[in-house]
Parts: sequence; C-alpha cells; structure tokens
Amino acid sequence: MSEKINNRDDRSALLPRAVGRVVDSLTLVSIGALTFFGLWASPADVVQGDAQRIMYLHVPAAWAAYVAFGITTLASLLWLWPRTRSAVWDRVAGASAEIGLIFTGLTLLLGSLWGRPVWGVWWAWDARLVSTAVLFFLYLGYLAIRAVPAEPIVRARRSAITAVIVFIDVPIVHFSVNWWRTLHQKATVFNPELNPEIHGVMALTLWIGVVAFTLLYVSLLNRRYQLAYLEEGLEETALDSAILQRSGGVK
Amino acid sequence: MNAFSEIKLIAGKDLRIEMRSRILLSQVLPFGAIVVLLFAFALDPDRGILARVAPGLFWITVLLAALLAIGRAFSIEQQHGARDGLRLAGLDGSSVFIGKAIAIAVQLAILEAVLGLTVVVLYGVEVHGVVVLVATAAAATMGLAAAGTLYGVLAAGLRARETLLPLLLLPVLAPVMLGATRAFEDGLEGVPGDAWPWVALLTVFALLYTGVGMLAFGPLWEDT
Amino acid sequence: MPNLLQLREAVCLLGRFPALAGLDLDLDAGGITLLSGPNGAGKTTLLRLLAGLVPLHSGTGTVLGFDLNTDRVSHRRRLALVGHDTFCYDDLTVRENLVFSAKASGHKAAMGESAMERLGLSHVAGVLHSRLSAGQRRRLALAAAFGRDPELLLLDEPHAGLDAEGREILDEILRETDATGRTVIIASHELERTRALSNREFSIRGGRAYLVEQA
Amino acid sequence: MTDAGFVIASWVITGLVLGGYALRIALRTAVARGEKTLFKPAAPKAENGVDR
Repeated sequence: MSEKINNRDDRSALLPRAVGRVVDSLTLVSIGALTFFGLWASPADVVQGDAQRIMYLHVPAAWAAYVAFGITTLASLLWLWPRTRSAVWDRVAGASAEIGLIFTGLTLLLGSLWGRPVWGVWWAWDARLVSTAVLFFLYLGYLAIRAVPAEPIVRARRSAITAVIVFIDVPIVHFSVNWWRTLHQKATVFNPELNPEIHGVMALTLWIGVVAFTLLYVSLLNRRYQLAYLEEGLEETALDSAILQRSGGVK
Repeated sequence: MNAFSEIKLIAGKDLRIEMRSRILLSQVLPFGAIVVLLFAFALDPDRGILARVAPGLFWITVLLAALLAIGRAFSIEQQHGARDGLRLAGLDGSSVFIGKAIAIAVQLAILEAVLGLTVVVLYGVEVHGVVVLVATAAAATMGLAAAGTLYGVLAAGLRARETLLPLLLLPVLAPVMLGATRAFEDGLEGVPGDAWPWVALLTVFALLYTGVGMLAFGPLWEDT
Repeated sequence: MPNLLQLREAVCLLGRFPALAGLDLDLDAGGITLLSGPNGAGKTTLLRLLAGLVPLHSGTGTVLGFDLNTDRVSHRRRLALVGHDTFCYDDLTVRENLVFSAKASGHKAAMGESAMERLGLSHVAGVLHSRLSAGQRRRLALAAAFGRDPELLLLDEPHAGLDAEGREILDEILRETDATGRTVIIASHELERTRALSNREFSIRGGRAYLVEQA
Repeated sequence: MTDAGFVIASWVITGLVLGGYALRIALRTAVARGEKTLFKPAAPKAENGVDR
C-alpha cells in the first residue's frame, strides 16, 4: 500500500488569517458590486429584456462550479502522488466538491428560472443543462462515498480515486450530450447560447460576477477546510480517549 | 502464475458460480422481461410508439438488469468472507478486475441477447443493420462491465451498498446509455453511417474505464 | 532466530472502535504461540492485522520483513489465516473451493487435493459448500489454509466447531508444522488443549498483549 | 410573473442558497470549536463504523 500520512501536524487553515479576512471582505464588496451592476447599472438586453440579468448569476455560478470540481480533481491527484501526499489535499478535495455541488445546484436552479421567461419552459433539453445535471449527480455520488466513515487513510485514498474516476466521465458526458443535441435537434428552437458579442457595461458586469463568485468560492473553501480540520481533530480526540479507556488507562 | 491464468481463474470461478446458482436465469432475466412488459403497459402498444422507442427502452432495461448482475458479482465475495480469502491469496488487483469484468460481460451479453429478442418480438421491431447493432452491443457491454466492476468494488463492503451502487453508477453510465441508444436507432433506421461515431465513443469509454480500472481496482479492493 | 514480527504501539480500528489500543508484540520465527484472553479483547483483529487485512491506524509493525504501513500485501502469499469464516463460495464444491484457493495462491491444484485428503474431506469432495455441516466447514477452512503451505499460520479459534477426530487431525498437523520450523499463532479459548501444544503465550486484554510466564 | 420578478427571485434564491450554506459552515465550525473546549476530552462516539 502506501506510506502513512500525518493527519494532525499540518495546516489548520488553508489561508493565513489576514489573507482570509481580505478575501472575505473582497468577496462581500464584489457581491455588492455585482448586485449594483447586475440589477441597476447594466442595460436590459435588446432581445431578452430584464430576464437576461439572471445571466450575471447563472454564468458565474457555473464557472465557479467548474473551478471547484477542477480543484477537487487536482487535489485528489496531488493526494495520490506519493511525493505530494498530505491530508491537506484530502480536505481540499472534499471541501471543494461540496462547494462545487452547491454551485452546480444553484446553476441548475438559475438556469431554470432563466429558461421560464426566455424560453417559456422551466427546463429545456439543452446540452449544457443536461450535462450540468449529470455532473450534479456524479459529484453527489462522490460526496456519498466520502460520507462513508472509515479509517482516515482508507477514506482519503478511496475518495481520491473516486474523484479521478468521476472526473474522467465529465468530458465523455459533455461530448456525448453535445453530440446528441446537435445531431438530433433540428434548427434551434431555443437559443440557449449567450449572445457572443456582449459589449460595454454588460461584459463588465459579467466579469464582476465571475470575480465575485471566484472570490466567494475561495472564501467558502477556506472556511469549509477549517471546519474539516476541526472535525477531524474532534474525531481524533474522541479516539484518543477511547484508546485510553480500552487499554485501561495504561500508557 | 501469469496474469492470463489469474484472469482465467477468476472469470472461470465467477461463471461457474453463476452456472450453479442460476441467478441470472432465474432472477435477472425475468426481471428484465417484466420491465420490458411494463413499458408496453405504460406506453400503450396500439399507438405505435413502442417500436420507435424500442432502443431506449431496451438499453434502460439492460442498465437496470446490469445493476443487479454487478451487485451479485460482489455479493458472492461478501459471503463467508470469500473476499478476504481472495485478498490473502495475493492475486494481482488488475487480474481480479479483468476477471470479474469478463464474467459480468459474459452475463450481460446473454442478457442482451435474450432481452433483445424479447423486445423485437413484443414491440414489433424490424431488424436492420445487424453488424452495427452487434458492434454497438459489444462496445457498450465492455463499457458497462468495466465501469460496473470498478464502481462495484467501490460500493462493496460499505454499509449502504445496495442504494449507493445505483447512485454512483447510473450517472457514470449515462453516456453509454445515450450512445448505445442512438447507435441502435441509427442502425435500425438503416443509416449505419451515423451509428459508427457512437460506437467509437462507446469504445473509448470502455477502454478508458478498463485502463483506469486496472490501476484503481487493486487499492479499492484492499481498502473497503 | 530471525525476528518474525514486531508491533509497536499498534492501533487498529473497527469502525471507530479501537480494537487494538497501542499493542506491542515481538515474536521470533518458529514455535507455536498462543493468544489467550476474553472475547472482544482484540485477538481476531490482531490476527487480521498480521495477515494484512486491516490497516494500522497508528503505530508501526513488520511481519516477515514487510512494513505494514507501507506494504500489507506482499507477505500474504507466505502466510495463511483461518478465521471464523471459511473464505469459500457457497456454490462451489469442496474440491472446487480447495483447488481454486490453492491455484489463486500460486500453488498447484494437487496441493488443494492433498489438503482435502489430509483433513478427511475426500468423501464430500463433490458436495457444495452450502450443504456442508458446521464441522465439515471448519475442516474445509483448515484445508484451504494448509493447502497453501504457509510459512506463518494464523489460526483464530481453530478447534471451535470441530469434532474429536478433526481436533486430533488438527493437532497432529500443528505439531508437524512446528517440527518443520514454521510459525503458528493460535487465538483460542481452549486453553488446556492449546497450552499443551504451544511454547509461549500472550494474554490479550483491552487491545494490548501481555506475555504470560510459562509454568 | 414579470421578467423583473424572475430576476428578483433569482437574486433571492442565490442569496438563500449561498447564505444558507455559509451559515451552515459557520454553525458547524462553532459547534466543533465549542465541543473542543467545553467537554475535553470529548465523549467517545458510539461504535457505528463501516461493516466489513
């Protein structure tokens, strides 16, 4: 098998305290800016009208979800690679996947809310929506595997491998779903594609959204990581006392 | 012992157990047949929908039955600690993976043949493009068996394995389901040219999961 | 004599329960070692740890020269474990199970056959595992282990469920195994019987091992 | 519902989902921190791990 990793003597927080604070404040500021630009400053779309403003949340949420799952995969690979193996990567992978799942769920909800006024339906069999939905279930499965209690090293290895085999499926799902919709859907009734030429204030707003959600992701990741560390500590403390109790207090 | 004889040993053992217990014949096949029948109740055979949607219904049925076959492949290892015995034997993880995947693939192939015949008869499907259909089924079966074996061992030994396996496996197999259905439709509609890209996709899926399975099965087999 | 195994501060978990709680154990090769102690003391987990079936949570351990923290797989072909389960398949016959087990461990089918004869199972060679009596299953489990010709034999309550004749056969095989310089570790409640066989004893209590001075 | 209604709803839902999640993390963190100092050492958990 593989060499033991030290679960306790490593970082209790992902970001230094001061950096974490700065990220948190920047997150709040950028979300404020996004709300201002998204709801007031940017003009309504010529075709879609006001409904198009949902894009300023929907697209950044999808972006953040992809970043989160990407980080999960990266962290899992770093765990699997013996020279970089550390409990840090296991926590990052788990925390990031959980946040990614929240963002994916949000993306689907917002897509549905956007679809209703624009397309007239809550759900359309659009390639992006479908593959995002599959993605949601893929990572739901990953988190279900993570939730199964086990020896820390066993759980970490199992999770890391699962993350990799789940990730392999992502491009296949995307490819097959895109192919399916382009081959079998005649002229597009719905045009889910964003107008590729977005100018001026609208582009700026979208960028602010992407920055805000990325910062929010980092901030949540930092907090979720800390929580994972603390909960591991509690487990460890409970275990130490259980060991002491079992061996009759002999040490 | 070389890898080839290890694979033969494992696959032979699993298939022999299946021949004795006849779970496939006595439980999985009837299950598939009743699902095929229920689809006809749900979709009303008189409206002529059944023949058109037959490929999709067929592959959904295969997928559901495959879940049972995969679950069974790992439940035989749980009884009497057989899995511990196998681990103690010191077999190579990738050999166990390939061996079990082959046994599952053989069972799925039988399942597909019988269910396919049932669907053709009951839904009134006219068969065209046999070559494409067989190629599709072969590639899809390999993919189902490889991914199924990999996720089967992931769920085996866990408390909630019966409920966890479908949750894990169905999203992963979504592209297989999609590709195999489209390829069957194209084949039956007499445009096999459209089907080959899907067959290629199914083959890529099968190869990818076979490769990853050979690497990942060993550690998972040890840990759970 | 070379050092066979060494455990330091070994902790093993069953779920979240520390079945082994900081166990230290040193053993040289050869001889028959008895593990005594009450139910739930950790004997079974200790044997499974030595067989590499459960990981170490913390502490260190080596068995047959392999570090359990880095490689708990490579030494397995050199040992055999008889546990509470038979490690056999219900839908295979006695012969099929033994031949499979021997072949899987890299031995010839004949090894399985001769183990079957040795344990007096020849008359049920074609009977499915699911139809065996409890006593026959115990013999089958022993045959599967002996059919692998192990350097280190780990036995968990081997006498339990065996009839008088089976016990005699078992003790005879253990003496022979001992005479060839192999190592046997037995966890048992049948202290009188096993003490007569063994040349050292450890008492396992609360997930730890204590050497028992021989009388 | 008007387009503007959908826009407002989307902002509210985003706020609820993300805010709720952040709050959950914060609460669990507080619990984890509190237990550590209040009941030290924490009571051993019941044995309910994986089955083998």
